[in-house]
Amino acid sequence: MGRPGLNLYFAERFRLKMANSTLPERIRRDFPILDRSVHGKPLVYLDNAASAQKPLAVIEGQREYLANYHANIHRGAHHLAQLATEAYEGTRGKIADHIGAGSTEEIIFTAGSTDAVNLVTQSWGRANLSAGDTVLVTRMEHHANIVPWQMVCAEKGAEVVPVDVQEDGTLDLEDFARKLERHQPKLVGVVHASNTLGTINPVAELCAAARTAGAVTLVDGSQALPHLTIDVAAIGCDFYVATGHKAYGPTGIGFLWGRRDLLDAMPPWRGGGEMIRSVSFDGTTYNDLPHKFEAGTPHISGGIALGIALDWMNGVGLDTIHAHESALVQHAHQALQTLPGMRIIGTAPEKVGVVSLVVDGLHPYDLGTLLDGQGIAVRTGHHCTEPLMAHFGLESGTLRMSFAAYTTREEIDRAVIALERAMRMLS
Amino acid sequence: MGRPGLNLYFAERFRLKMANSTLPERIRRDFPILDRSVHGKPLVYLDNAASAQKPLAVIEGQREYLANYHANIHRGAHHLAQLATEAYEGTRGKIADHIGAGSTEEIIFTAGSTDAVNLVTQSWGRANLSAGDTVLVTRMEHHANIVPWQMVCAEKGAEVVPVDVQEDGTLDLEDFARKLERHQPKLVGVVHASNTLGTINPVAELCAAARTAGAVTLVDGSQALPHLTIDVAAIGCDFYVATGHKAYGPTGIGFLWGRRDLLDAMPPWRGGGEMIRSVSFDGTTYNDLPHKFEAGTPHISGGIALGIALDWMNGVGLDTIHAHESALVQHAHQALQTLPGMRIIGTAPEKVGVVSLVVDGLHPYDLGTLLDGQGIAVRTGHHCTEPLMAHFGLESGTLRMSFAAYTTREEIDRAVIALERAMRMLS
Amino acid sequence: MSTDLIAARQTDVIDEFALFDDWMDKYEHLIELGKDVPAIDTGRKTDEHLIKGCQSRVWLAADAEADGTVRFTADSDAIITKGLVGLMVRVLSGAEARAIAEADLHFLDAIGLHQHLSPTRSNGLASMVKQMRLYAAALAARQA
Amino acid sequence: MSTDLIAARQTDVIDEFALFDDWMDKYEHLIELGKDVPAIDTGRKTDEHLIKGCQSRVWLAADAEADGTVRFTADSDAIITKGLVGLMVRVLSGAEARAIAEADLHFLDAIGLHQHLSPTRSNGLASMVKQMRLYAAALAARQA
Ligand SMILES: Cc1ncc(COP(=O)(O)O)c(C=O)c1O
Ligand SMILES: Cc1ncc(COP(=O)(O)O)c(C=O)c1O
Repeated sequence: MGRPGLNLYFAERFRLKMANSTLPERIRRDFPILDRSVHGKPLVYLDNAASAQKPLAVIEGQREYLANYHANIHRGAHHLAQLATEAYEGTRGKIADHIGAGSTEEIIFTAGSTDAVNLVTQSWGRANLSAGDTVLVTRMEHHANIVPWQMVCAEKGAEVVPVDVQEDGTLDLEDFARKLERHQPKLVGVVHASNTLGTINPVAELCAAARTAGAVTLVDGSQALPHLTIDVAAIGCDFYVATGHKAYGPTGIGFLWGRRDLLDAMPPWRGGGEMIRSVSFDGTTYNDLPHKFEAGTPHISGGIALGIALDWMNGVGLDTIHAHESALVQHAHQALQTLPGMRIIGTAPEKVGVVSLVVDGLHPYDLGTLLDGQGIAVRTGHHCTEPLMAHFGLESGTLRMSFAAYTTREEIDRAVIALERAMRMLS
Repeated sequence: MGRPGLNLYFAERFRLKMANSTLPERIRRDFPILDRSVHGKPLVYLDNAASAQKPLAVIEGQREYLANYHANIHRGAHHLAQLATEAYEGTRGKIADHIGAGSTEEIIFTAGSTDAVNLVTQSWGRANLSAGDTVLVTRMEHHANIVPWQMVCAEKGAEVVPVDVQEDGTLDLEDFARKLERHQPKLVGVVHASNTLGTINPVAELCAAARTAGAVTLVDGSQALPHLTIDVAAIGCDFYVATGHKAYGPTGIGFLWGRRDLLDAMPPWRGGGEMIRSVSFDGTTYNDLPHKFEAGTPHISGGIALGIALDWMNGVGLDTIHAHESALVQHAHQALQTLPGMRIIGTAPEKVGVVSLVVDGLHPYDLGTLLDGQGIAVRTGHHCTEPLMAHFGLESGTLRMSFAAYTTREEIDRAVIALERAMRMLS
Repeated sequence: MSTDLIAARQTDVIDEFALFDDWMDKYEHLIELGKDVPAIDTGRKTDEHLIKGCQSRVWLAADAEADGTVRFTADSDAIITKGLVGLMVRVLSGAEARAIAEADLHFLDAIGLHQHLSPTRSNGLASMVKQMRLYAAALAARQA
Repeated sequence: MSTDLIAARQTDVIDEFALFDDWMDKYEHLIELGKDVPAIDTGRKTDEHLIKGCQSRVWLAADAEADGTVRFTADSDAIITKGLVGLMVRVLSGAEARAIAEADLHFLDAIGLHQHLSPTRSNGLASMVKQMRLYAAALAARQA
């Protein structure tokens, strides 16, 4: 296996380097891709909210699994199946520890946040929503936490109602309280941190209010996992979803955490191998948690590598990462404000490493293309938050820079200079 | 990128080696895991029907993606996003070519076969089945092609009816014709090759009869993809599903092929990013094929690596692989029949590389455990085909040896000798 | 033969871009072109003529001329897309319907901008070209 | 104290298996043990006592004795599982309820068979041990 060995090796390197250098210097060499160039310019990767790059430990851990102990997991009596199962199931334990879950049985592996929300809408939602019911979400939700609710609500004759967002990109808490009161929603869905605005929502407060109003709560932690310490018990939510690839892990793997009694009461969603106890044409019975919700061969290398990614993040320390990124956001805000016609979308006091912007009269796509030509990777458009863009009247979306643990101030400076050049070229 | 370069390199090696050596000799060095040992004995991996091992091209291709051009795909205006998108979408084209699909828009990426069948049951099934309808499947289906149908049929008041299997493991074609006639099923689901028996079903014939009877057809090609040349037009089915990890690709990725008019008429299943055209709280519209069915960030490395796996298989040649495996099956049948109390389950004339067996009075789990102790990886149990096991009265399932392109005669001989030893120890 | 016309125009564009070997210079030129593209008549900048890419929007209008050729006008809300759209119009507009439908459009590749034609780029350009060809093909079929 | 009893029995088993350093020899011994395990009373080999692993099946019966100890009998349809089940019974049966509930069961690890205790092994052993402990814990709680 060697995976534990590999992790120890990395943990050791961190400890040695922590003492005398700043975060990016300590960790950048763990990310081989950061050394590459694009269009002949050194890459500046500021598209981390779309997907973070992977540390060597993750890349090598996946490789090692494929080259040394790949086998289909569960039910295999042979040694490789045992090794693969232990590694994969090991991640379930790491996730449970990482987010303060009561037990590993409450952690359901999914293909990502989107898949996790769909599991909730199609299993819990179809069983619990009926005509006239309301699902309350925020106007800053990612499409992944809107569309699945629209689909199940359309089926059931229920309604999806959005809570307003204020000018600075914070949630309108009065509107939240008002709509909670007025609509008595069956479920409240809220993004922990917005992928477009960076806003960190007061999820514990929101969930407490929702619970008092009798609503079940779902928190979308896709952007929180890479930046914040998560404790589902402290948040007090009923469901929490996240995705691996934004948190230094692979794509195609994520998880749903759910309160055990809710999960137990929910019908299975996908059918197939693994999720059954016994199958016959006279009647099929289903497996216990968590397998009840996990049909078919999972993304094994992804599961294993997600565990390594969590180890890597915890090795660096989420407080360290969050402090670093907060400083970067401050720095970016300041630097950007020196440019003419610049408008930063999302200036909440509490933000993760996301800076969205528009420039008067210029199209984000043009700006993004000209940044790409200078080696700078940013994302432009609606960032899968069209209702939010409509709310701010930004039909063409924004240009978004988003940061990770390895992002440097110098990279942000280079991006700002490149942006200035792009603005000159376009006007 | 380097991926195309890598493939060329491998293709070149094949050509050089083809001339003067047999298949496993030519390709075994492409599979690093085959050199490892288990419990101090050299590994003999005969669990390929559960999951095949990965060639270096696949392992290195994934690594290269993660180390050199990882980014979230689609909608990204920057260079890395472009490279990743091209590689991922390139696989869609390779799949379409590989199975004779009319267009790439008919290829929907899924998490595997299980996920693909669930897409059909939850989208097509929920829209098209109603009370009193029948879904006809075979008694040799994998749970993945039974349970999802049971779930949607339970919801709709429809019924799942199984077609019988004969003593030698071939499908009872008379029973098929009879049940087609009697039940007038809305859908016929049939496994292309059985993962437990090895039986290759006459899918073209079955689909033609089903179509004449007015049924929509779904073929589960999970075990066909690694062994047989597939042509969905020649088969004449409406849906075809398969999974990557049995065909030398990664786990967590597979596909659904569907007839375009059916796919076009089907409602989306999972909601979220990618699958939408436009989202608002007043109404959301959906994207075109294939994206309509692909919500959220996909398993990007898996998609890229699946394309490499197909290239690898085609480089070796499916006819070569199938001929090799057929010879192995013959050899295994002969060698096993020398052992006392041996009963081979599944002796159809047309088989893929799967040999299931039971030994009088001995438990498959005991045999499998003692094979593992001798370095030989096989699978024991019901292989996710409980109804088939019940049909044969095999409550404890079978011991299954399953072969791949790299399996040698010597490995089978070693397995037979090890089995003999295990039998001696147990009696 | 207006196939030759399209080929000649592509050569023209390729020669024009050969002056720039730096990526940014090329885009600077594209932006200048974008600024100079005669905007589509405002009367035609309507939803009917809209091609919705998810990054930028493109408007395309096509007119069949009496002599069997097709005249295109196009526009975009993003200036780089507009430059690209303008190049496409410059190469194809005024050619014969059949020639447009069958044209081998290699110039974007040759000037190193082929990535903008990728359908996954979502800038609307790929859909626009598809629509130009479909329109021309339909027209050519009617003429035949 | 029957914690010591459990510890002593584990040492016993460990010593016994120390004779075999080859994997196959160890399993040979386990099989012999499996053959010798007194089968569960056929009257108790019922669904009520069945623990369904998906690879092999295990039956477990537990009886609370008047002196606060628990007597287990167990069986399996697979001989290796039966050997393991027999070892577990040998170590725990007749010990005090509390000691069973709290026992540190390291002997399978020490003799290199811990993988059989993995819940994903699906041989029913892990579920059986869980059930033994639950039974003992419930009994100990009632006694306290
Ligand atoms: C015949 C057959 N169908 C379906 C499946 C399910 O494939 P997956 O688990 O990759 O979804 C398998 C393999 O497990 C299989 O052999
Ligand atoms: C806030 C938020 N929610 C959900 C998602 C969806 O994650 P995934 O695409 O991995 O399912 C994303 C990222 O795309 C996100 O930023």
